[in-house]
This record gives sequence, structure tokens and C-alpha cells, in this order.
Amino acid sequence: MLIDDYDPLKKRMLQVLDQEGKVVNPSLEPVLDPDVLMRAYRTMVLARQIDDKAVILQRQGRLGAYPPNRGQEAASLGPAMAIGKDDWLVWAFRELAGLLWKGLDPLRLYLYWMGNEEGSHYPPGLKVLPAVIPVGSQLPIAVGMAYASMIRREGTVTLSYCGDGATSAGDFHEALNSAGTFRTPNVFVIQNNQWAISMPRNRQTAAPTLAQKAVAYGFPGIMVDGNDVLAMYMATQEAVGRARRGEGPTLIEAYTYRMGNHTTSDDAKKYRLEEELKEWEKRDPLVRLKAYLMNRGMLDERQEETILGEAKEETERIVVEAERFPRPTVDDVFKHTYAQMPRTLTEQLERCRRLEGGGR
Amino acid sequence: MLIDDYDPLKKRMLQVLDQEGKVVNPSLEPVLDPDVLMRAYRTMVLARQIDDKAVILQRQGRLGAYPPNRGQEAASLGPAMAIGKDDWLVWAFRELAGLLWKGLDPLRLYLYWMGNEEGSHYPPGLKVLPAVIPVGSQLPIAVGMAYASMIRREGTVTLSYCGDGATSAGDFHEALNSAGTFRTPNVFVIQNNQWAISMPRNRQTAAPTLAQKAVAYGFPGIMVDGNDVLAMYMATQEAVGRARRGEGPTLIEAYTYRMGNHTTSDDAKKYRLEEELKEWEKRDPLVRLKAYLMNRGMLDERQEETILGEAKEETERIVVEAERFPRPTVDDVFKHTYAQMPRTLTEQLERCRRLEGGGR
Amino acid sequence: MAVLNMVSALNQAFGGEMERDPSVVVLGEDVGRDGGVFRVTEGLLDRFGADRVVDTPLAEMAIAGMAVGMALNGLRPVAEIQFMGFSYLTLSTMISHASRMRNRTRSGMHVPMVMRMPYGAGVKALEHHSESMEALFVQVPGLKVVVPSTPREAKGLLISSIRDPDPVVFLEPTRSYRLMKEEVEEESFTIPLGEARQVREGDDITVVGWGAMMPLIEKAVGSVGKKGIECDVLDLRTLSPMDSTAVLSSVRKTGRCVIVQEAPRNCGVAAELIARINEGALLSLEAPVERVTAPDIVVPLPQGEGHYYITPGRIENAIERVANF
Amino acid sequence: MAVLNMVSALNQAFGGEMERDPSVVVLGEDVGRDGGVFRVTEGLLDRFGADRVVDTPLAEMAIAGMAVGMALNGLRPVAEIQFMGFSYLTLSTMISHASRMRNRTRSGMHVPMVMRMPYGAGVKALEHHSESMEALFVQVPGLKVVVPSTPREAKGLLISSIRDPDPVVFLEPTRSYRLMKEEVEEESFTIPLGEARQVREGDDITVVGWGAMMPLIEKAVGSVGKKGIECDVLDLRTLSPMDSTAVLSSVRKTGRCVIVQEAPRNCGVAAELIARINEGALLSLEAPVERVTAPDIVVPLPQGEGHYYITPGRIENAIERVANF
Ligand SMILES: Cc1ncc(C[n+]2csc(CCOP(=O)(O)OP(=O)(O)O)c2C)c(N)n1
Ligand SMILES: Cc1ncc(C[n+]2csc(CCOP(=O)(O)OP(=O)(O)O)c2C)c(N)n1
Ligand SMILES: [Mg+2]
Ligand SMILES: [Mg+2]
Repeated sequence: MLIDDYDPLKKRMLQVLDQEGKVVNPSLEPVLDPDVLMRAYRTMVLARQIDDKAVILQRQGRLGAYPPNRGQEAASLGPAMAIGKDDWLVWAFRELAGLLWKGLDPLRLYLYWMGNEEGSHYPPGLKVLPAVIPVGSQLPIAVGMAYASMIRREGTVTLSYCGDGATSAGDFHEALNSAGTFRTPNVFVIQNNQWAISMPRNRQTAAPTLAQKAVAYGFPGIMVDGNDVLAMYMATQEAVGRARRGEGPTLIEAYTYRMGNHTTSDDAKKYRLEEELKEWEKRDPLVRLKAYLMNRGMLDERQEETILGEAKEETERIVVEAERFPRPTVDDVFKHTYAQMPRTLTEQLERCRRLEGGGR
Repeated sequence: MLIDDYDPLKKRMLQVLDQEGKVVNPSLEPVLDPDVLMRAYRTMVLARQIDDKAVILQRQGRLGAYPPNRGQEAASLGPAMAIGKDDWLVWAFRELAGLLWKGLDPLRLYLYWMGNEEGSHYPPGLKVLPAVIPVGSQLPIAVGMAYASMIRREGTVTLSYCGDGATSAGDFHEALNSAGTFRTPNVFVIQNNQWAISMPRNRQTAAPTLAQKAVAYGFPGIMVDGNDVLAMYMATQEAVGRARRGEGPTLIEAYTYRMGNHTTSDDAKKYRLEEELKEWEKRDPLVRLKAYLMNRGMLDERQEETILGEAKEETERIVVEAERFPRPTVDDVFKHTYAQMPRTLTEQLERCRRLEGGGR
Repeated sequence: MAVLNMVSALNQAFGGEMERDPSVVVLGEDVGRDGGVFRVTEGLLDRFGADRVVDTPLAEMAIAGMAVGMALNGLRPVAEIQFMGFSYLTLSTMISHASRMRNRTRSGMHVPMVMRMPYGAGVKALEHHSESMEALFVQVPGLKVVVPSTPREAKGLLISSIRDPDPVVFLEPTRSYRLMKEEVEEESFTIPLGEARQVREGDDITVVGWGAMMPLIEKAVGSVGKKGIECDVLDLRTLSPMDSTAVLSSVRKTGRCVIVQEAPRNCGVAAELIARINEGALLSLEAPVERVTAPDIVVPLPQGEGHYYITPGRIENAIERVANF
Repeated sequence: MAVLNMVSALNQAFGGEMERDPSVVVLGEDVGRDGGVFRVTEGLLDRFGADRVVDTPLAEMAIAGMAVGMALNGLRPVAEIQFMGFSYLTLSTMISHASRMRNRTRSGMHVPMVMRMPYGAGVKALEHHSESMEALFVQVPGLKVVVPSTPREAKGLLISSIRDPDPVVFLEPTRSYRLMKEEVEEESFTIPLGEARQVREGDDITVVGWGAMMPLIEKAVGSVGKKGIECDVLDLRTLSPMDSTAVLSSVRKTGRCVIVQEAPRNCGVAAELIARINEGALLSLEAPVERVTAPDIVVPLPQGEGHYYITPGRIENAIERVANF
């Protein structure tokens, strides 16, 4: 088992591909259909496009504060590739590539970041929770969801993400400790992107790895090269297998990097060195997967261009659709507070309607 | 270092004395003045008396709900013996013996459990926080206290206690993780008494030991026989040394047992087996220290009787004093909300006074 | 029809609902083998098994968060918090998730959960075991807050709360758990949320309360009745949404009102009721509305209780003062 | 005397107090190198060092708890919570410890700490970044709650809060951080807590607000002034303890009152003020008091903001309605 070989206390990190896309450890190379690999690549390219465009839109005042994903595409995608349609995906706010894989229409994401609640209105059956802003608070929810699946003997799992910063939060602890106790089918992925706004990873905890936090909960942890989508896939696949077999939760630390600012309101130059970014740019997860596919003869320059072109088109489509999307009416902002609107709220709504109509 | 030899992942437990009071490992026997050892014994005997009496008083309706300490005397006393006058002691609610050692007048404890806030009014300079009921919430406070000592370069430490149940709380995690990050001079003692009300230790966490939770925080943990006062003393002494030298916090799991009910409102028979209690009664910490002292020729039956007699007398004294102690006046219950009473509160107080005086 | 106290009535409500709907689960500290510190969930573990009667680690944030997750994934969780004094740990989850998931997702998802807890004073308890901070929850849009006052009410309201599609905070008056018994139908029945209960009719003055205050109010109202003051008594029952319509129409009839609130004064439910009376029935008022509340201080430990708690005498005073204004 | 915005005024307050009193420390997420997400603590790390300007892990419970511990052990901590939407995580600590340590120990110990946070809406922010739930804190006996409305006020009130022997929750209106500038004395000065500020005198109607509502009120009051309605305007400044005396004497003079509250309606500060007016000045009222508040719904994301926020026009409406009642 990978999780035995890569016990975090051994200070090893699971890696399948090196930056040139060469397989470091052939026995670990996943057996994936070429279609699947190509879809993974397309997803990463699309995620990168949507992400870059969001930053531009924000600068143009067409989208609100936005947290860039650049550099973390593999860390969110690999785990999503290892779950099925009936499994739940619980994200934080920087998991674009994983969401695309899971089937979320990126239009919803743009609507969300443009400040429309319709952006979190997902089709029934998608099995994705909306973005969670209070850091770490998605984790106890993910445990409850997994618990529900478990007692129904569904054999489904709940995959959740959080950041390195989130590991300091009480919610993280209570969730993982409870999951360990109940042996719920949870897979916990930490996107350790080295920063929580201006706080570097080593100011977040004195533990040398985040994966070893699993020791506190009595279940396995594993540290994975988060810029290596195959490694992330392999680790998650094993964790998902354990969960499905009733062996309980697993903690996966994806060692990655936030190449952009924390959000578009942030300026990372204030607190981190340019060189660090330069180093990590060399480890770009997209470049690594591309190199692997090229090495395997599955991708050439021309195809690459087509894929990029398609991603750009798709991005343009969602920009247009999102900007055309109807804005919330006064009824919309009131209507979903309760299943049935209580009388006081109806009165408040009526007054608002009256005021907006120019009345008093 | 003990903490290296007893790394919790090695699944060893530090022990100095066996139940017959024989030294298991002579190299670990602390060099303690006979006076100190005798004072420790007296403290344990007194704690046992005060504790038993509290249960009786509660049954007679003379004291409120009370959490018995029986069986945990060594676990709270040993650590307290390893700190100095200028160090802080932060307790939960089941640390009677440690508090007596630190110098708290047990009268205050009776007043507290009898429902008088004067019970938490300690003399200035005692360096003990009042009892903390919300489980685990004392721990972030203890980190802040240690932080303050640290930046003043005082060389003092903050010793805090919590229960096994408390280790599941978010407060525990945020506190220990922060302490690890700041390398504060904290010593965290978990009194693992195997139960949190009706919840056995193994339903609290899947981690095989509580000491190993320290792995998550990047500082050492150690599991200690909590019914062995010398082992508790030795472990804490080492932890205190580390803290004073700026080497950061240590987590100590005291493996002990709550022989009584959770509180006088609880009936442990409902959820735990009589045999378990029987087993642990054989490991009574008081009996163990007595045997050690007798083996060393420091204590005989006659002295033992004297000590018991003195403890009974002292207990009677505090019963009498506590019952004679003035009850809070209406002014008392209002006066300490703010340093200066705001106008609205003065009005509320005046109305209360008026009502109590038979007015309207 | 059996004569039950509130604990048994609640226990019966659980039994019925868990029989009826396999998605109902119970979770919290000591709710299983121990049956809860007040024995409300006694026997449920044996009847419904450990999957559905879940003893949790000591972790209130996880209890609330897990309940949200269970509710989102097809269950109807009823979480127990051991005392209101520990429920503050759940506020972030209740405010940020339980109360908002419906609006956040434009009703794509919702959170049918109940969070129950004992609240209130008068049982000579430790610190943090006597609190009445219900307004913390009442302030939160998207939550419902329910407080039963009698055994039968407790059963009907708990069943409604469990069946409600929205998150409900269900506050059980500790003092009333075993204070009184009344006849309670064996079978399941519901009492609609959001409707106050008319306890007694009278034309002279409106008296509003909820939860543990109702028995005190009834005493006081009995005494002033002997002096010829006829009270219109309302048990608010649901603090959110608040049935101010019932209060306003009573005040329009009587012109006078006393509100009895166990909680401290500042920004409590009584203040909100007064604001609504001001807005909707000011011109009917023949006297200032009076609130009988706790003072804005920390609940004293048992020896100081006497200076703090509301007594029937204090309520009587207030009624007479307002009636004779 | 420099002309400063609120961020700079607060920064200056910190500089002065940290110079003056070595026990003052600042802690929170990103308060050091980054200078805080709104730059309030900018430059303090370089001036006062990492011991006193403490970048913490992402852990609000620990931030609040550590502040309590620091205060108990001789420091004067000023904790920053990044947005009010994350402060609910601190409520348990604030309620159970910060606010009670003095009473619990009969003044043997006390907790001189400040917990600051930006609050309120109108900056097109993400979910949880626009909340105004101040009444959660106002309800808690033993806490003080302060809300400045201008740069100079912010400086004077923050200095008073830091020097105050009791725990203070200090709420900074996000919207006003850089909205306006005014002359602020270079040196330190204090503004007493618990006293409302008379912003403008008038005989026709009392208008009460605080924080980010003040600039809106001033606009509205200007407009109605042109129509001959003279407003007596009060900036409440301290929500707890609340200066109801000032409000009551104004209402006794004008007989009319409008209260403007950014927060949702239920159990808010406006309700409490109305209750106190009812108790102390009902007979002076010539019209029902009106509250202009947010509705009892979740703060909408930016595209829905327009349906939610209070505008000068809404305040104007209310003033005219009450004045002409
Ligand atoms: C409970 C809480 N506290 C503070 C914040 C403000 N905040 C937003 S993101 C962030 C840092 C998160 O770091 P990390 O978990 O590593 O995720 P990343 O941003 O790196 O993806 C902070 C402090 C928040 N959203 N929630
Ligand atoms: C936050 C919180 N939740 C629940 C309770 C109720 N309660 C009191 S003691 C206790 C069990 C504590 O177990 P542990 O930490 O092991 O301490 P012990 O009682 O065994 O000394 C519980 C659940 C509480 N006091 N605080
Ligand atoms: Mg991060
Ligand atoms: Mg225990």
C-alpha cells in the first residue's frame, strides 16, 4: 500500500512524474485510458483559462474578489479523477479543476464570483457542495455527509478539500477526529499551497508535514507531490478504496504552490520572495502533464493548440452567459430564507418592493 | 531524555513505581527531599478526604453537583510538584491534589462547589486560574498566558490540565497548534481518566494514545502512568525544563482512572462495568505512594494515622468555614460585571434592591 | 393517554418519529448508552441501534457541522448540545451554514436539522448550566427557534421541528423537565411552528412569556386574578418566526402588556416584541409595556440565584403596575 | 494636525499606544508583515517587533483565547478578527471567559483586551464579509461594544478601548475605512466609552445611528432639513453600555424618533432602544418610533446588494413619515 510506503513520519513524498514528464517510479504509474488522460489535460487547460480570465475580469470590474488557482490544478484534479459520480465533492474555494472534472458547469462558478447566488445553485444529483468561505468549516459537514452515506451502506465516499491554513482551525480537528472515531468514508485532501494569505506554511504549525497530523486521529496520512496529477490520482484512489471498503478516512497532503495572489485584493509581493515563485513556476503542473502526454506520444503541438483554442472559446461562452444572466430580483433575495416565508418576512419584502417601486 | 525514550509511537508508558511501591527503574527515581515526599503524601491524603467529604455534603444537600477526584490524585499532584511559585497552574475541574500543592486554600474550593463566586477569588500572586467548565476552553488561555511570560523573558511556565474528552475539542487543537508554532513555555497535561461522562476513551478518538496527538503539533508527547506520582513528577520536570530553556511545549498523557461517578449527578453503573473499576482500584495512586514511603522507611502505620487524622480535621475546618461564609448580597452579584458600573446596570441593581426590600 | 413529564414526552416524540422515518438520527454527547444527561434519549440506542443514535466525541462544532452534513445528505439529524452554555461553539456553523444553505443555493439544498438543548436556570447548577441566551439564535435569519413550556407542547413541537424542512433550534427549559406532568396523546401529533398559544383569556392586560416562565406567569396571573385583573396570557412558543400578530391583536384589545423573559435584558426577545408593539399597536397602548427580565449580569452561582431569578411575585408586581398605570 | 482616513487614524492610535505602554500587543491573522488585510496594523511589526505584533495561525478560537490569557497575565492584547463573519468562532470564549472573568473571580482577575474587526456591507465583498451582527455581542453582560463612525472618533475610541480595564469588542465599519478624511490630532487622546455623540441639534425629530450609518444619516438629515425638518442626530458610539439617557432626553425633547441600524431587524440594538424609549419616554412620543434596518434575511452577494442596503433615501422617507405622523 502506498500509505504504508509513504508514512509521513518517514518524510517521503509520493511522486510519479518528474518535471520533464518522465515516470519516476514505473510501478506507480496508473493504468488510465488515453481518453481519460486527455480529458484530464483538457480540464487543466480549461481551468487555467477560466482562472486567468477571472483575474482579468476582476481587474475590469466585471467580477468580484477572486482567489486564483494557478499552480494548483493537479492538486484538485487528481483527487476528483479518483471518485465517481455518486461520490460527494466538498470544496473550499480554490478547486476549479476538480470541479470541472466532476461536471460542474463553469458558468455557475463565474456567476458565483460575480456575486450571484445562482452560482451556487447546482443541478440536482451533481453531489457537489457550494464554495465554503469560513476556512475549515466544510470539514465537519463532510464528515456528516460521509456518515449518512455510511449508515445507508451506499459504498460512496466524500472527498473534501481544505488549505494548509485550514489545518490550524478547530473545525479541522473536530472533523478529522470524529471521522477517525466513526471510521466514516472520508478522503481529506489538504492543498498545501505553502501560504495562507501572508502566512507561510511554517508559521501555521510546527509539525514538519501536514500529513502527519493524521497520527493524531488514528488513520493514515500521506504526503503527495501536489503538482503531479498522477501521484494525486494514485494516492486518492487508494484512499477511496479504503473508504469504500469501510476502512475509514485518509488524509492526503498535496504539496503544491499558489502561484498567484491570495485573491485579487491581495499583493503577494508584500510578503514573499520573487525567487520562491520562480522556483515553483518550474514545477508547473500543467507543463508536467503535457510533457508526460507528449512523451507517451498522445499529444503534439497542433493538438495542444486546438485544446487551448477550445478552452478559450468555452471561457468566452461562460463570460457572455454569465454577464447575460439575470440579476437577482428583490423576491429572489427574500424567497430562500425559509421553505415558507414567515409573515414578518413577507411584510418586510412587501415594504422593500414598495420602496423599490418608488413608494414609501 | 525521557521524552525520547518514551516517544508515544513506541507505545511505552513511563513508570517509576509499581503498585507495591517498588522502583521499577532505579535510574528514573527522582531525588526528592523526604520532606517533599511526605508533603506529597499528606497532600494526597487531604485531597482524598476533601473529595470524599464533598460527595457526602452533596448528598446531604450542603454542596452542589461535584466531580469526584478519587483515583486521579497522582495525575494532578505530580505535575504541580514540578513547577514553582511563579509558574501558572491552569486547571479544568478535577485537579484537587495539584491545587492543594500549589497552595490554594481548600476553603475556596468548597465555596466554589457550594455555589459562591468567592470560591474563585484567589489571593493575588497565587498564579492559579479558576475552574473552567467549558471543556478544553482553558487551553488557548494557557497559551496566551505562556506567551506573555515568554515575551517578558520571565523563564516561567504555564502548566495546564485537561481531560481525555477535551482532546476532541477544537480548543485543544487550536491551543496546542498555536503553542507549537510560537514555542511557548506550556506544559499540557491530559488526565486521561478513560471516561468523558459515559464515553469511553476509545470512542473519543481512534488514535491509540493521546500523547501521540503531539505529533500533529511538532513537539514531543509522552505517556505516563498517571497513578504513579513519581513518574508524573519526572515527566513534568523534564517538560518544565524544556519550557524554561525556550524549547517549547510538551504534551503529557497521564494514564489514570476516574474511580467515582462523573459528577454527583451521574451514575457510572449505567455505562461501565464493575470489573473495570475493581481492576483500577488495585492501582490506587495513594496506596502506591504509601507503599513506596513505607518501603523507604519514611512512613509507618502510626504516622499514617496521624496524617489521616490531620486531614480529617482540616476538612472539618473548611466545611465549617465554608458554611459560615457570607452568602453573596445583591450588590455582590451586580458589582463585578464591569470595573465601573454602567448607568443602566445601576438602575437594574437599584430596582433589585427595592424589590428585595419589599418595594416594587 | 398517559400522564407524562416533559422528559418522557420528548422521549416519546423521538420514539414515534424514529419509527416513522428511518432518516431521523440522534447525535450528541452521551445520548446513547447514557440516554443523555437528562435522559431524554433514554432507550433509543437499544431500539434504533448505534447507527442512528450516535454518541459523539466531545466536540460541539463537529456535532453541529455533522448535523448539517447529515441533513444535506438525506438524513434528519437531531443534535443534542448538553447545555446551552456550550452551544456558543456551534454558532459559527449555525450562522454560516445551517441557516444559509437554502439561500446560498437558491433552495437547491436545504438543512432539515434540529439542534436541541436544555436552557435556563433554577436548578442550582454549575456555571454555564443555567443560561438563557436564546436571542443569539433568534437574531439569525434562516433559523427557527422553538421553546416548549409543557410536556404536551414539547412533544408536539419537537415532532413539528423534526419534520420541518428548515433548521430548528429547540430549547428545553431545564427547570420544567420534571416539574409538571400532563396528559399526552400516545400517538404522534404536531403543533404548528410560528403560532403563539393562548393560555388564558382576559381583557385587562396581555402577559407574554415562553418556556420556563409560563408556570411562573400562571401563578402570578392567578394571584392578580383574585384582585380582579383579568390577563390575556400568551405562550410565544416559537421565538423565530415570532408570532407578533397574536401579541399585537391581544395588545390592541387590552391596551397593556407585560413581557416576561428569563434572559438578560439587552437586545432580547422582549425588546423585539416591544419594538413591534410600538410599530403596530402604539396607539392602543394605555401604559408603557413592561419587561420582567434578568438583569444584564452573568447568571450567579446557586448561592446568588435568589437575587437573580424572576419570581411570580415580580411578575405580579409588574402586572399590577401596568394594569393600574 | 494631519488629515487622515479611518485606517490611518487607527494605525496612529496603535502607534501611540504601543509606544506609551509596552504591554500593548497586537495579534491576529496577517497583522504583521502584511499589515492586516485592511492595512490597519501596517508598519507596526517593523516598529515594535514580532513579540508584540503577532501573526497567528488561522485559528480564531485561539486568537480570542490567547488574548484572554495574555490579558490575565499582564498584557493588553488587541486581537484582530479578519471579518465579523468569522468572529462567531470567538463567541464561546468571549461569553464564557472574557466577559466573565471579573465576576467569576469577584474582581480578583480581569481581562483588559480589545477584539477588533471590520463589519458591515457595501464594499461588494464575498459572502461572510459584509455582516453586521453586533447585537450578538451587545447581548453579553460584561462585554463592551464600540463602533466608531469617523477617523477622529476611531482614534479616540480605540485608545479608550485599549486603556479600558474590561473586554471591548471594537467594530470598524468596512465601508468607512477610506470613505472620508478628517483632521485628527497627532497626539493621543481619548473619547469616553458609553457616551453618545450629539452630531447635530434639532427640535423636530431624533435620529439615532452608529458606525457606517452615520454618513447616510447625515445625507438624509441634510435633505429633510431643506424641507424644514430639523433633526437631533445622535451617534450612539458605544452600543454597550448603551447611552440611552442621551437618546431618551432627546426623544423627550422631540417626541419623535428614527433609529437606523445596518443589521437585520430581529432583536437588534434598535429594538433595545425602542424598548427603553417605551419604558422611559413613552408619554413624550407623538408617533411610533421607526426603525430603518436590514430585513431578516442573509446579506445578499453583490448583485443583490441593491435590494438590501439602507440608502439615504430610505432614511429620509422614514424621517418624513415620522415627522409628519
Ligand atoms: C475562519 C476564517 N478565518 C479567516 C478567514 C479569512 N481568510 C480567507 S482565506 C484565508 C487563508 C486560507 O489559507 P489556506 O487554508 O491555506 O487556503 P488558501 O487560501 O491557501 O487556498 C484567510 C485567513 C476565513 N475565510 N475564514
Ligand atoms: C464544551 C463542553 N461540552 C460539554 C460539556 C459537558 N461536560 C462536562 S464534563 C464532560 C466530559 C469531560 O470529559 P473529560 O475531558 O475526559 O474530563 P473528565 O470529566 O473525565 O475529568 C462533558 C461532556 C462541557 N462542560 N463543555
Ligand atoms: Mg494555503
Ligand atoms: Mg475523562
